[in-house]
Amino acid sequence: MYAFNFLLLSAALFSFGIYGVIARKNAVMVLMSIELILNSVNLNLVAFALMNNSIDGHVFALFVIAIAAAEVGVGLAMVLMIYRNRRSIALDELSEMKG
Amino acid sequence: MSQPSMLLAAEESGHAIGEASGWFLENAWLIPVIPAVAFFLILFFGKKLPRGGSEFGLAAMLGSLVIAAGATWQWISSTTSHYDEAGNYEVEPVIREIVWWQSGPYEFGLGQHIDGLAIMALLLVAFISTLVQLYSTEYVNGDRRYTHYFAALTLFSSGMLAMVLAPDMVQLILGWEIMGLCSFMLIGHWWEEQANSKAALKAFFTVRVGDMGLLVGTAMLLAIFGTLQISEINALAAAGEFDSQNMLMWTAVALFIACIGKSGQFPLHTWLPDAMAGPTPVSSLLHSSTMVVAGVFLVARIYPVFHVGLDINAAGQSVNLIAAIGGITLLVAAALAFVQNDIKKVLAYSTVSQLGYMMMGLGVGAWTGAVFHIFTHAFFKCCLFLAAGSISHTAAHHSFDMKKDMGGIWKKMPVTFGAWMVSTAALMGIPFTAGFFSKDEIIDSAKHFEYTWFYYAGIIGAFMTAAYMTRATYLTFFGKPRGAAAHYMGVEHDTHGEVHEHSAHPDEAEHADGHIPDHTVDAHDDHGHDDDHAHDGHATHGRPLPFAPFDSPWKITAPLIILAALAVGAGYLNAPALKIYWFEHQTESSIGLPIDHGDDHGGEETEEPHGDEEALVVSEVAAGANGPFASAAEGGDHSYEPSGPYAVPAPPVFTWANAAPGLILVALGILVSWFASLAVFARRKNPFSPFVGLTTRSRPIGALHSFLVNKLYLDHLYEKVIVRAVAHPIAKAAYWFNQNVIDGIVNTVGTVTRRLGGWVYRNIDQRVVDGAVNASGTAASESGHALQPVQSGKVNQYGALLFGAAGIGAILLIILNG
Amino acid sequence: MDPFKNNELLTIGTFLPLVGVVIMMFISAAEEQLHKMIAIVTAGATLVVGIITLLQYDYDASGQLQFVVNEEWISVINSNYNIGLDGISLPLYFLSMVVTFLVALYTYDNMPDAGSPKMFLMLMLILQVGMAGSFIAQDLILFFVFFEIVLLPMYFMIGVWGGEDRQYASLKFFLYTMFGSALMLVAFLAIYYNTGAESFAFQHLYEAGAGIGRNTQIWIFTGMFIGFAVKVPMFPFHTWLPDAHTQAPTQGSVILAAILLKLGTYGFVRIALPMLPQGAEAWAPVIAVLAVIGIIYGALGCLAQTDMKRLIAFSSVAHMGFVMLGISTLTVTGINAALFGMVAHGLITGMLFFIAGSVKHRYHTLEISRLSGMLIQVPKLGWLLGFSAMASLGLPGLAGFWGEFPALLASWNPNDAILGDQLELYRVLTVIAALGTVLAAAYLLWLYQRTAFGNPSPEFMPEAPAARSLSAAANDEHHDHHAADDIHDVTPLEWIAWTPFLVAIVVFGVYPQLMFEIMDPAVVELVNVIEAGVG
Amino acid sequence: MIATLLAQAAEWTRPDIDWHGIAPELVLVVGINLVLLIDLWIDQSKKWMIASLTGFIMLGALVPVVTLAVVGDDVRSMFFDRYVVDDYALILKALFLLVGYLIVLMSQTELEEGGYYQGEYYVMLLVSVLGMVAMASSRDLVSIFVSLELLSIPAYMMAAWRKRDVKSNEAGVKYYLLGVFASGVLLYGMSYLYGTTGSTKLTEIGTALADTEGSLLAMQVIAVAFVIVGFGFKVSAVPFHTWAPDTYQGAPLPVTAFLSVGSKAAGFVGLMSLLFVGLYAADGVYEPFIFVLAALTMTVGNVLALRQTNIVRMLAYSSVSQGGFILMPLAVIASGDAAESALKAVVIYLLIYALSNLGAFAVVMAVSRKTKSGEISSFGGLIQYSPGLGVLMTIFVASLTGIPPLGIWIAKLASFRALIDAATGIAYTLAIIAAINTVISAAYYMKVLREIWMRPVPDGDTSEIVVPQPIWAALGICTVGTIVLGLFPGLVMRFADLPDLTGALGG
Repeated sequence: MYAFNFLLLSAALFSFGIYGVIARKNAVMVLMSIELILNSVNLNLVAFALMNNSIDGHVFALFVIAIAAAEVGVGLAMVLMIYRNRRSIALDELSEMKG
Repeated sequence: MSQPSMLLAAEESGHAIGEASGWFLENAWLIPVIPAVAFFLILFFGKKLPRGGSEFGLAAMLGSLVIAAGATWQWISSTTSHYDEAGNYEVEPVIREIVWWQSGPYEFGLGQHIDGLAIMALLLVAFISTLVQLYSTEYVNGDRRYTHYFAALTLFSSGMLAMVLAPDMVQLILGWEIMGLCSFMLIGHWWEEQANSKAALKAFFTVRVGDMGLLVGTAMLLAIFGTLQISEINALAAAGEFDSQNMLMWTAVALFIACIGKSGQFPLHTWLPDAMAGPTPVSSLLHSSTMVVAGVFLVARIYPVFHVGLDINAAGQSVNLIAAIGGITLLVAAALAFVQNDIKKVLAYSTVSQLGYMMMGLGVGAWTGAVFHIFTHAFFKCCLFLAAGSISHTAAHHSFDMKKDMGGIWKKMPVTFGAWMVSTAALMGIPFTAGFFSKDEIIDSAKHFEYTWFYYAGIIGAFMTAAYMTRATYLTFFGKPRGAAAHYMGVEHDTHGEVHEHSAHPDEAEHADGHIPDHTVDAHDDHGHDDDHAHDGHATHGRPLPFAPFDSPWKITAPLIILAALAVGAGYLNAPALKIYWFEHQTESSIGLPIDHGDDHGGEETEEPHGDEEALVVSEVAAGANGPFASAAEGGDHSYEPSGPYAVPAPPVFTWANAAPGLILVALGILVSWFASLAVFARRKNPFSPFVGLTTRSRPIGALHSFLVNKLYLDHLYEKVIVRAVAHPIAKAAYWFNQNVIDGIVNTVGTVTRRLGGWVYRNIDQRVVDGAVNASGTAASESGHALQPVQSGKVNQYGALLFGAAGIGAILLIILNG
Repeated sequence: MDPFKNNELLTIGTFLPLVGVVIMMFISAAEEQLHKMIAIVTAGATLVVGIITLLQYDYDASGQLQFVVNEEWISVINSNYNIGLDGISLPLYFLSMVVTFLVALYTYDNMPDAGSPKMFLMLMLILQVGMAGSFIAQDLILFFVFFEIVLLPMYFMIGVWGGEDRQYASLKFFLYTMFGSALMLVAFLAIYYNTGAESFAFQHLYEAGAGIGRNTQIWIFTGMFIGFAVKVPMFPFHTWLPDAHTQAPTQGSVILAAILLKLGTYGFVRIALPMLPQGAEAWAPVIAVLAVIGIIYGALGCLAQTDMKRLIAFSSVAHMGFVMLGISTLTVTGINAALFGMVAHGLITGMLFFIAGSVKHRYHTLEISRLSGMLIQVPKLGWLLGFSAMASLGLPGLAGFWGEFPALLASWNPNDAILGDQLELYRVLTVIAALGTVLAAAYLLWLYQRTAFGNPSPEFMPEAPAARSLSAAANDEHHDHHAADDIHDVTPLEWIAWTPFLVAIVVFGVYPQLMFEIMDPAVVELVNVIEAGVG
Repeated sequence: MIATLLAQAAEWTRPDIDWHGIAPELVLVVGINLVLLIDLWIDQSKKWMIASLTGFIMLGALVPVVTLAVVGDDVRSMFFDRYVVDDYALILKALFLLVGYLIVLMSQTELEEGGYYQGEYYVMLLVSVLGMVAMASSRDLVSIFVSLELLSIPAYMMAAWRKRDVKSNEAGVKYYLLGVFASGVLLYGMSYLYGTTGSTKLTEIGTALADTEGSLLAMQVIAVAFVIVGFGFKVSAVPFHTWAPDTYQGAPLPVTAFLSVGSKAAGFVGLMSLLFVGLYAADGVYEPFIFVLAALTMTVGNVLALRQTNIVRMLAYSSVSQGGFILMPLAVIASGDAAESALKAVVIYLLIYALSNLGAFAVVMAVSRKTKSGEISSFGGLIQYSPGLGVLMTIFVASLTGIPPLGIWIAKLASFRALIDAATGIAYTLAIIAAINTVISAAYYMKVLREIWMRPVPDGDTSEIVVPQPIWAALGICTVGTIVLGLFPGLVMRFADLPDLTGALGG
């Protein structure tokens, strides 16, 4: 039941993240929500690593953190780019292409 | 199904069955091949030749005729030398075949099956074709499709000859359909006129409807007998080697439907009069003497199938399909012949009527009579048509209207007239002409084999035949020349005569014109000639006196003379009245059934113990007979004679007493009609007579005049009683019925089918079937359209969709795996 | 049999057209005459190979496969380059070569309006590869490949060089056929799997297919049925045909009618029936019913048409109905009839389409109501139309009869070992089908009457209307003087292209044994396979 | 301290690295650095050399792949079976490198003329290809994830490469956000997978799942489902496809081509490794799930493609629908005898699809150079003024339609075969759905051909299109590949004919 609490927390984080991605129109907020999701994964991984008593989870979490950093770097660059072009980072305005 | 071959069995047993042989018999297959080759020669080289290809046609027909004659001679010598003690001329047919097509267990042959019937038909067809071609070289001379005409004519002969010597049902169908094609081509020879092409189409369709029966019937034969070889079919049917009498009955019915169509039997006869749109030689060859008897020939060819299938001559049978159709046809057609003004139509209905005789003859078991009637009828009817053509060609400006363009020409055309009279006599059945011997045997057999109704039909038909032919003869040759004939005769033509006549006598006017609503075959043959010189250019004929020639040129008259001679002479090949049975003996082995000489009531002998239930009994007999037959065949001691439970009764012995009622009626018919014609037509044609004028103005005086002029007593009897009260309304009604109901049905079927086609196409095909196809396309596209909003372009919604699907999927999968 | 003969001939004959295609690819499109010549030479060379094949063929062993080649191809699915020729294939294989050659010849003078003979002829040659290959393939996958190769060229032929509504028609043709072949492919794979996934070879599947359970067989047969029935086409899958035929250029129509439709029926005979005998047993009555519906329905459809070409197209539905009726009897006679009918229909309907094309070329319309008096204006063409119409309605003595009549014979006597309990059904169907022969006469002769008979309609008179009297029309020689406009009689090139068709129609009509002799032993073998599989 | 460290270092044995085995990756890594460095020093006017260099690097990496294949006696496995070089990996590596090379060819002119950041672009391309090449060998959740991100992150940037173009921006952002979101979901699934099986190694996961004997935990179900969703995004399976049309349309054409082929293929490779090795026993989860996905993907992709007027967008949907066909055999890998044929089917499909689709994109690029339009109608009359391109486009489109003997037919055949091998009702149903979808797809493919062959030139400009040499080269490779593989699929099917993947790894 020790790990269970972590899992619950992580699930909650995950859900918040999902909600943020779906509901937020601001690109930065969405980025942050995605970070939430990734962190819920990290939490999971670490918790499971403890539970399984293996190191794999930790290693995995490290990779995730590193990659998340890279992703956020790219993401912020993109947000900046659309801001420059459109003077807005509202996602629902980004619907030039559809159908 | 492997069946013991009857022929094989017969061959092994050997005795009493002769070998017919000789070069001509062995090579009789050349007879249709020669004209077939000629057809292609005409087609490819005809136009380049000085005589437009007719030389090929004529030469080919002569060649065929020579071989046919040779074959006939050799056949006769064979039969004569194999006349056995029992009184039968049993000669094995000469069958030679090559494999025409094979299909698994079946092999179908192409070749020849020569026996008495085939020999008769071959000779007949080759002979008449030759004459008609000769005649045609003059008759259609200058026609713009002269070459095509001869090509078609030659192909026709080839088809007919191929049919009559068919060893196999398939070859028979081949010939049968080629004839149909040629019929189509020749009826529609002058296709510029829509009426002609319509007549051609109608002929083809109507016959084709019947041909369904032929195709299906043939399939049924294959089902029943496992072979389509005619000799085997006949042998097996005669021997009762089949499983189901019922099936055989339906087979006979199906095949007979084809015969109804081809031979113009009621109710599919309506195409034949319309077919008179073709050139006259065509009418004389195809639509009177040869092609239309194909149906009769088919029945005769595989007579055992019909005889057994329809229980002909079974004890107590008083009617059967063939006899009934034949009987109805002969009466109806004779009545219709009575009201025609077109000479060719009179002859066409007469042909239908005579075909009815033949069918009736086959239906009552008078095989020999019927076949012999094919033979004799061909000569005299062909002769009549050619005579009509001769008149039209030479004297009547290519018109065939007896009332408008003929009359009084006997003096100027003695040869034509003579031929006509001889042939008419034969057609009526005047004693000692060919028609008498053949027709009388049919009528006599009907009585003798207790088909009483058909006996009456036969003699009434004889009366009617006599009557309408007398009328036609009168109108054509006697009286005052009218129209074109007057021109020809050099008599000043009273152009107002007919009009005057019509207005003065409404009844007669109605009689004359009112019944011919369709002018489809108001045919003037001169469509086919180049207008510029149709008349002026032909120095030989068509000019007014004093340049008009004495009768037609020799190419026309020679065939007439020959045919007229045969119209009398042919009868003596089989004249029971004179104890001549030669024709019968030559052909009787072709019946395919044994002839029961012992008892006149054929079949009764074997069926007597079983009482009167017909079909059931016969099938029982058939079943019972299978055993002994099979063993006999295996034992090898089997001979042709007692080969089964079925037999055809021998023709009745001729007595003048039996013939008398018919003859009396014929005489009566001639007399009544002659006087009636005089009364109806001649008197009114004669404006010089003050009495006639009087009668037209004043009834009482007219009546008095009638009584005074003694002979007119009969006229009035005829006119008032027979024509006005009986014959006229009946014939009128019959004609109305014919044109509106029967022909109406035929035409309506066509129209309805066409409409149905349109309806099905528009509603079913385009809306439903194709609609479904197109709808599925539209549905796909529309569903795409419906899905497009999902692709909204908004990232959040995409995300929602993504995770929504993931979540729902996960939940469902948990449930699924739970 | 020397090895060279056995191994190379079919492959050369099939793929030779590709040589022409490659050569043409490197020649500028502007060299139109050169392209035409290359195409004719290539098709001619192919035909020569075909004739050599005919000469080397061992007619005494027509029941066996000859010229067999069996090379490894797609080994992972055990599909081989397995080809061979027997009596069932030979006539169709050769026919495809003849037709392509003659069509190429015809194209020399009658290039469709859209131009670009390079593309057109290349497509035609590719088409020929597919057609010939389909008939020699002895492996399901190989068959499928060839079967599908014909699709695109035909799509383009219709869509580029076709009539006014060509784009719709071509798409419909394409999609419909795709639909059929997709299901067919599934069925092929199902057979393969259900026989132990050992081989796609026909011979193997003939033996192994019978071992599949009855229900499975029926299901697999369903897939094949749809695939082949679309191609045939059978009612109710026929609606692409009238559109495709009507819109296709003459060459396309001819090839479509003469060969392409036969792929479907050939598939039934060669693949569906012997591999799935029990499926065939279950499906045969259904096929028979649909075939007969097709006969009547096609005929009714014809009666409703106002366009000559569309009428001929619809008549194909009826004629293929007879072919399918023959097949559905599962008898030697029926299948023989079907095979004969395939060739006959190819020749006759091909000829009719040629004529329709020539009429279109001259009159610029195919509206039946506007055409009249062809026999006066273009007498030879008119006669040829009459001849072909007669052949088409099944006149004995011409080839069409041998497809119809034996089919009727067979359907009255269906294979009693297999369809014994369906006898009544088949017999009723026979009678209805016989009615179809009458209707065939009706629509064809009606067509003929309206177009060929009578006097030419004034709109096509080169001179003032009515100026041409009957007397002027009386002599055929005079017609040539009015060639001021397009209306002229059959040209020499047309004669050259058509004569083989005409001769074949007559020769096979007069002496059908020429073909039955070749087909019969093979069909007997085939029916043995079916019967063994059911029994 | 140092001593202990040294002692430990001495104790630590380096994992046995098969240098030959990872030579392709090494070549790429070296190449990436090389390009980066050269790009720094090279003059702007000589940037074209970068493209050539990148091309050579791709081909250079292909050399060890070929040598590995030639030597190819047994499976090379590294890092405790977490990184495996077998025939399956080799053929896919070859595919990715070939795709990379083709993309280089296609990009060259586009980038030069557009004046984009050439050096960086090629680095990104190389990195992404490296990710793909690594993906082919990855047999561990971590390495799979890293490979995935390695190939994705550069791709995000490439999609937005035309940074002044709002469409390109939009394409990049959408792709990025959804991509990362999907990665999150994937990772969440992976974390559960790791948690419930105790290992990140696929073989061990496989063993652990097999031990459950079908009665999976709910968490495991969620894990499997989420993992599939993550890859479903990558392969643009409906309903995770939504990014694809928008991104494809907005991104520069070479990038679109790269995404539709390379990235998709990599997604499939990862998914296959997971399914065959790791999740094989969880067939109760993935079979129905993939069944639904496959059916939806091909159908929705097709019907939406029917409505498109923009050629790239249509190709995007076409690519979605093709993804459905590729996915199809994976729905039955645990049924009947389908496993092996499914694997083969997917591999062969990926290969041939890559060639045909790249070819189609190359033609679109060539044509749009002249017409400056992405509408399907701009292809009107192509066959008249540029018959070569017209015929090539016909070949590619026909191949995509599945007409023998052009490439994809054999792939479709293989897919169908896998379904039939499964011999279950569900498999047959899917086969029928696929068959019908083949027809629907033909409808819009034919629309393109109709424009090319049957319609008039829209603007009447019939001057011939000048096609740059690199694009010709790309077209040539694609054409030859499409035709040759269609006729002799055995050439590559041999490589997919592997028990290696499952067998050697105990899956």
